[in-house]
Amino acid sequence: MSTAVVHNLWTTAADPISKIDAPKIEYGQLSPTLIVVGAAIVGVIIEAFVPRRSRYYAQVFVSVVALCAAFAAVVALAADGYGTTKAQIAAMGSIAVDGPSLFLQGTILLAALVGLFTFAERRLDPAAHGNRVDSFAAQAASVPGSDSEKAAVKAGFTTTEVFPLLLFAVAGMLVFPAANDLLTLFVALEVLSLPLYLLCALARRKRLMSQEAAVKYFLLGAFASAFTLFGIALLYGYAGSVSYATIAQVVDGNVPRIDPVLANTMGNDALLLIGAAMVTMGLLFKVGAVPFHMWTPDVYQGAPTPVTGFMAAATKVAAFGALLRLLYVVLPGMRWDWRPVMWAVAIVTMLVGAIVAITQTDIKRLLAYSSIAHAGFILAGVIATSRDGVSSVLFYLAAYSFVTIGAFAVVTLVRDAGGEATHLSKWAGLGRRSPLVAAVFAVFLLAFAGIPLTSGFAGKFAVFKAAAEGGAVPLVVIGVISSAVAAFFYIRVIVLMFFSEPRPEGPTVAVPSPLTITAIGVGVAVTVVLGVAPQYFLDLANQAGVFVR
Amino acid sequence: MENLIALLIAAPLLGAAVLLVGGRRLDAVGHWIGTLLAAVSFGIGLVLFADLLGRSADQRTLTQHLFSWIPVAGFQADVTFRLDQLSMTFVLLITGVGSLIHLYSVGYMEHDERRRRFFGYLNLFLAAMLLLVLADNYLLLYFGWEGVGLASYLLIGFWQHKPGAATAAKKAFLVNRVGDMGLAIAIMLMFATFGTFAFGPVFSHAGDTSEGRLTAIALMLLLAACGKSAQVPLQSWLGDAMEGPTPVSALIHAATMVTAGVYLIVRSAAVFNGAPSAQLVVTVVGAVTLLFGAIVGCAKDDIKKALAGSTMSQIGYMVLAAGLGPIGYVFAIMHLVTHGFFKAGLFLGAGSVMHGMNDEVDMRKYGGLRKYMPVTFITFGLGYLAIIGFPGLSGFFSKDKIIEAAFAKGGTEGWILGGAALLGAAITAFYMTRVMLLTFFGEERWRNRPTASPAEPDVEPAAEDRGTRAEPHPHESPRVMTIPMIVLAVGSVLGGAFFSIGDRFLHWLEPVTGHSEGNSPLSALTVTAATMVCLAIGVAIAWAQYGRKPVPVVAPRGSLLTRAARRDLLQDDFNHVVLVRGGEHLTRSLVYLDHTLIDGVVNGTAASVGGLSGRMRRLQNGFARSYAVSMFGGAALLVAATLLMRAV
Amino acid sequence: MNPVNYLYLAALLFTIGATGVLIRRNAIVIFMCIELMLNACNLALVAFSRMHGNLDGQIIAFFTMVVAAAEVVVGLAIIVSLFRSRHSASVDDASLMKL
Amino acid sequence: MSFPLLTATAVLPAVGAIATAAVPAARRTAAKWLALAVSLGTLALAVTILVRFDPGGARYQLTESHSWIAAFGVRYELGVDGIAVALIGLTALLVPFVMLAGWHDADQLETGSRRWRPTQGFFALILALEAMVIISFEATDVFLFYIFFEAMLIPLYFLIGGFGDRAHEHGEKAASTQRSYAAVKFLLYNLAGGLIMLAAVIGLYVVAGSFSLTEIAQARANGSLHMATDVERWLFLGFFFAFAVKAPLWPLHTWLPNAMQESTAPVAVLITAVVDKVGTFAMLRFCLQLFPEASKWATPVILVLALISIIYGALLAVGQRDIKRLIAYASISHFGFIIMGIFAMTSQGQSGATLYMVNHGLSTAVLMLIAGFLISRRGSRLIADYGGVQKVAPVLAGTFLIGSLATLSLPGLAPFVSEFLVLVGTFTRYPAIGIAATFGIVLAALYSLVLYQRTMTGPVKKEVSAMPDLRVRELVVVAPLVVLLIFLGVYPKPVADIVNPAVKQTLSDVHKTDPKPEVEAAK
Repeated sequence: MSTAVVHNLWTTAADPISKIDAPKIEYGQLSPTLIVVGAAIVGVIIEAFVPRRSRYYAQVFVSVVALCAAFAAVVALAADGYGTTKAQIAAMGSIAVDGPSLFLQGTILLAALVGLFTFAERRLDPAAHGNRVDSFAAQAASVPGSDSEKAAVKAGFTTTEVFPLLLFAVAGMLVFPAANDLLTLFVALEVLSLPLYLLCALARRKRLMSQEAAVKYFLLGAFASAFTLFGIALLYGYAGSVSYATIAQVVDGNVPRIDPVLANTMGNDALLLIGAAMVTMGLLFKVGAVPFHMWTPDVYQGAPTPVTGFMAAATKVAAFGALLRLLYVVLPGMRWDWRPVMWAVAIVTMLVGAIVAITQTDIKRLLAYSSIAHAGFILAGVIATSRDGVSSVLFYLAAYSFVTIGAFAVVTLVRDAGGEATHLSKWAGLGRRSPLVAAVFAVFLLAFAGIPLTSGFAGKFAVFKAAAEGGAVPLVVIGVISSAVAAFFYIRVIVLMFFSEPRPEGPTVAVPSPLTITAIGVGVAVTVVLGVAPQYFLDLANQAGVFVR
Repeated sequence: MENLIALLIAAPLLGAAVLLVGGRRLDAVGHWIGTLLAAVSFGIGLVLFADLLGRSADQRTLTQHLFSWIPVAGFQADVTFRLDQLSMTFVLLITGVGSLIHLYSVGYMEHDERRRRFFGYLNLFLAAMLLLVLADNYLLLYFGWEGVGLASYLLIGFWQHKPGAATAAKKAFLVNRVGDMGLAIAIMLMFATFGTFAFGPVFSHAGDTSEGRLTAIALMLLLAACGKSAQVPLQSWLGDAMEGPTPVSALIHAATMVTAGVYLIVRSAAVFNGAPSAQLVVTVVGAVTLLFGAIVGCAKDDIKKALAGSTMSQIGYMVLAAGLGPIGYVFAIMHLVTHGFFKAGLFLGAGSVMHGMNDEVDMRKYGGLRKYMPVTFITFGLGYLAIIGFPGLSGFFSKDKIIEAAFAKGGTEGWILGGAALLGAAITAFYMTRVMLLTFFGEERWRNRPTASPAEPDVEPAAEDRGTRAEPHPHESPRVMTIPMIVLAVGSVLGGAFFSIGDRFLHWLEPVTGHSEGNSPLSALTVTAATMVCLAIGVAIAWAQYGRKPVPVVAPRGSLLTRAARRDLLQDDFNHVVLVRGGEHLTRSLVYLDHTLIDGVVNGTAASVGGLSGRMRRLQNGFARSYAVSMFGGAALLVAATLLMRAV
Repeated sequence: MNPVNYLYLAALLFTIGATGVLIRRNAIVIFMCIELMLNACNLALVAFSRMHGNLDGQIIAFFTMVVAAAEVVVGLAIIVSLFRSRHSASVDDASLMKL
Repeated sequence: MSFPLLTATAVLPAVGAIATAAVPAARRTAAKWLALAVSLGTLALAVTILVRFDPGGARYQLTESHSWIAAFGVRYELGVDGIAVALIGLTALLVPFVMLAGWHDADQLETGSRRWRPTQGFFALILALEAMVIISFEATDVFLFYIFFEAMLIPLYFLIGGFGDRAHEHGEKAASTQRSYAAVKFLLYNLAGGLIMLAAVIGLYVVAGSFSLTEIAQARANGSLHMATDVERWLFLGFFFAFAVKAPLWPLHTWLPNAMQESTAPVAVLITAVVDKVGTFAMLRFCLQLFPEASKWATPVILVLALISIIYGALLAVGQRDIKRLIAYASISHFGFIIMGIFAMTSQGQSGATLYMVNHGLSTAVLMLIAGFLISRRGSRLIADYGGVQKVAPVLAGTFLIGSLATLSLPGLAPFVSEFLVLVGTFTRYPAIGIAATFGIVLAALYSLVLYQRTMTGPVKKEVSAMPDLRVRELVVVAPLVVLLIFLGVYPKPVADIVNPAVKQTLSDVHKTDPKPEVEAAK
């Protein structure tokens, strides 16, 4: 080829221009994210400069303040009408500030706050050498069982880096459902994933399992995000843009001016379909839908329980938010293509999650599978492709996340010599030894099972109703059947706790600090309130049920 | 005057309530309370009777409405009583005989610590029986019907510590339930047909419906009658019912309750008249039963069982008569009343004998008792003459009329039925003579015999009697027991004549049941003569067999028929094998099925889901790379599916 | 040259990377395969960017590199710590949790 | 806005439950008395409802209606018709007796620990159950009903699984495992039924756009709401399945024997006498009113199933060796009668069925509670372990006999009235089935009397020779029920008058009229 052509190759794009106009950023509308990110950076600085003994307090303080402030900002925005009337696209079209994103951001922030409390809990483990310790490794770098580790423990080190990590993850999660172009989506995905990979590796007890969980999560996560990225590339190739709005237009086929290249790529559906499928796959991986679920049990089991709780709750919320936006904003034009596929995924997810859970013997794995089943239920709502569908999913996510955190918080309380006693056999007769804890856990289990008067039932009813109205009656029937199956193993745990004789060498129930108590209390409160009087929150979700284009 | 009717029932009901709820503090006087209230009821009955007599024949139906029992749209069951000649007859019989037997029981049950309860049950029975005969609609009748069933259940099983008694009681109730089922279905049919089951409308509309319907109703009523009156095929319970105290056998299983079936048929005359084929069935049942009972009666060595057989047979006569329609209704009731007298008398006599013989029931261990218990001997003897129909005594009149009526049916049926009735008369004469001879004549077979007594364990818990079982000291029963026997004896002697002279009874009852003279091929005289001949033959054979030659204490093996008859003509064995055993097998296999099949299906599904879970669980093998494989495959599937969707 | 060829190449690289992830045991190698997949994506992006004549794709490519770098930081940290405690970088050895 | 009587009747026991649960461990006797007082208060309120209810008046009375979950179109709508009033009365009446009967049932579980308070739990759970049952009788909003229909499983589940008979033939370990098996079986059966119903409930909403029973029934009546035939049938099946599990109808019955066998007598009474009635009640109120056509379509099959239940249950009762199992199968037979009466679609049948619900509640209560007293004395549930009790404990035996006689529905005792009405009502429309069902009364006599004979009569067994007769507390429990049995057997008019209008309404909903008597029809 001629030099001119070569020259063109890298100059065409850049015509000479006189001045660069700065991008217009609506800082106010992005404030929640910005606050959290800022706080995270502050946290890093604290790690660098604040003396070790006071880091913990500083970090907890900063994180709490940041999360509360961010939540306040979300509320302010919502109150200001950004959720409904003034919903718009900010930051040069890369962030959508609308009902769903605000609702989900609020949920994520609250979940993160509650999760943070469990992170900060220091009463459960016996004090090592007079130092209160939390459930994270004294020094992640030191080899398990090595002298350095012992030294670290003796010195009373604690990994206070978890707090900034948490905040970074939260920042990613805040952006994820709000992302309005594929690039932001991808970046947000990585920003929320990478800190989680690390957090998984930081357990104080059972470190080998923890590290294994981290590796699995990391490798599979990276693998998935590679797929996502390739999908993004293909979508970009198809539409010539990464902005949701543009892609949607191209998909619908109503583009203002069509240049020949675009016309060419537009003609090529394979790009669109494969690309959409791959991006969706990346999101399905995050929500833990079958067949991309296999990381879930292992990671849930291996990760430090507070992290598991936080991850199970917040990640699902963020990921479903992103999924909703992708399907409702970008791909509504091709829903006849993706709905059947999603049907299949939802059905398989519900059934596999429910059935495999029956034979689990570890409480954390059990909850992992239950979370898979729930992902299936939520997908049923996603498929509805109606405003009700959106709002039902939003409500379900809110209800589910608090139950989850609460449940895992309870798991952290039941301990024996080796740390948390997660094997089910050890839970036998817990109801006799400490009725209150058992009762609370029973409440959570009943909520998972979707028994009326718990938030679980309201949510399940909402999504099934939406699905049925969307014409997915068979889906509802299968959902009902699988929840009958699922009910079995929740009940099994209750039987174990209340009706079987306690073991003499059974676990003890640690007396937690107000932090965990708050976490659990919030969980119970939300479960009951959303179960008995869900009206207000349903309205909220309903108002928030509209995406901005 | 009508308002007195309720009191008839109220009195004994009150007694039952007081005695059963009252508790031990009434033990001392309980029996007198019971007797008194029975007598009160009888008194009221007499008053009402006098009142009825005072009215003209068509004014003799009194009704009393108490309250609405079951009010549901279209279904009106009221508690209304109807007192007419028919029910009046029964009222007098029930309360009269009832009072006497109450009195008798005072003596008979003297040593029983639960005597108060016994009288409570007796009063309960009286109340229920009166309700039965006074009810103005079939549902209320059903109430009384099951009520007497309950009373008989309680009284048969009164000595509950005897397993035999408890079983017999249960058997009686169950067999009766089968009959009750018939009554229930009959009532349903009536409701579906007439929209009501009150006597008045049903009888008046009986003509409006098809004969088929009437036949169905009639047959169902017959089924009920068979159950209550121990007619073939539902007769099996009566023999076992003799486990109960003898007064019970006298009152319930001879005089009153067992005749309720006859009452039902006669009461439902309007229905039966409209269903000739059903009537034929009734007559057949009656004829068969009267022979069946008689044959069984011949073979039994247990005095009460022998009498039970005879009861069966006598009721057979009544049913036969009732089946004949207007020709026979009156005589059925007449025989019912006379039978009430003499059979009750006979049972009381038997009770008195047992009382004197330490409750020995085997007649082969009696003999020559006439000089030890003269009163019993005479009253029993009179009853005996009455039942075999000795000229002049009550049985003579009533039974003779029935035989005449049977012939009067006319045609071959007439001959067959009449023949059966005659044959029955002969057999009756035989087995009653046998009873008489074995008990009161011949050598005293109860002397110096070994202790081993095949009889039931003693009925009275008083243990000291048992010791002296070896050598009984026959003695006359106390006054309180003999008086009722005497009264009943008088009744059985004079009753028939009193009723028949100038057809008193006929005119009394006719307005209710209606009556028609059949056209008998034989003159009344011929029939009577024939009856006398049969009677003589029966007595003669019996005398030849038991009067002249000594009777072995241990029963000889006997002919095939005898052995069959001893076992109720194998009818019980049939029940046992077919119903009891079969039922047991059925239920056992059902229990098994319920567990394996129905439960199994459910548990099976659960298990299979569990198995599936276990297998799917193994896919989670812990290797990151296999997870990646599933992801990769999943992604491939996703892409393929999406493309496919667009393709199709 | 037809720009589609670049896409074929990208797809090829992506597949190679994916296959590597599936068949190799060593965590580091798996990780490198993932990097390869990311770069395949970059290639595709740049190619498309050129086709459409706008810079978005190329910008994303830069972002991808940064993200990849970040992943390397995190990933290596985790893998190394695993290696130190197990003295093996084989992902198949790390299978405490299963079923 | 008048005083919300219906709400109060449900809320009082609910609050009482919380209060009882809150009583400190040391004061467990106080907890018992508190619970008893609350249940009596509830009874008083129920009586008030009975008084305020006007049989001739509007269909649903004392109605309350508040917005609840607008997003689901769910309203908090209460209202009672005659049927509901009768059943609320039954529930409120039985609970105090049940409590008295189970006065000491939880004591054995006391470990003396400060946190573990089984007694408080036992009584609180009973009250909670009562609250939920009552509100499900009152609800005229399908969703509201569904919620409590499901929720009542939870307290009952803990009652079954947590509190068992003091003694067991295979020892305590086996007992606890069998108990939890029974509890889980109970819960899964009913949960499965409930979830199927959930699908139907959602479907109903999609079709009708409302959960209000009155609205939907009205819309169906005036034709403004049309349901496609197959849709209606599917929805009907969804509802009916749940109710048939609860009722229970053959072949969905197998949970009942286990549940009743393993739970203590009072709880067993709550199961059959109260909770299962919700199932039959719901058939009458929801299946027939919401899906009249489908109900008629399904009638033949349901009648046959009911017939099977009657005969099958009775036969299995005969074959049982365990007193409580026997009573359980007897109940299955009786529920067959109830369901048959409901679907015979005649006024006799349905009035009979409703009366049957009440009467069966009373008779089972008597029989089961006395059986419980018996079992607690001897420490065995096996019939074979008893004999001659009548001799040592005449009062116990006498009342037990009355209970048995009620079970075989002897005239003069309440169940007879209802059973005969059901039979007649069925016979007038389906003669064959009516006749076949009458065999049930023979079998009933068989199992009742066999039970009585084997346990109470015959020679006195050594183990029972020292058995005490009914104590005062127990007499206080049994006597009133027995009196009520007799009274309602002789004079059922009061209940019948309350029930009849409601039945008339229901029949008009399904457009059915009683068949004319043959004589009139001929004219």
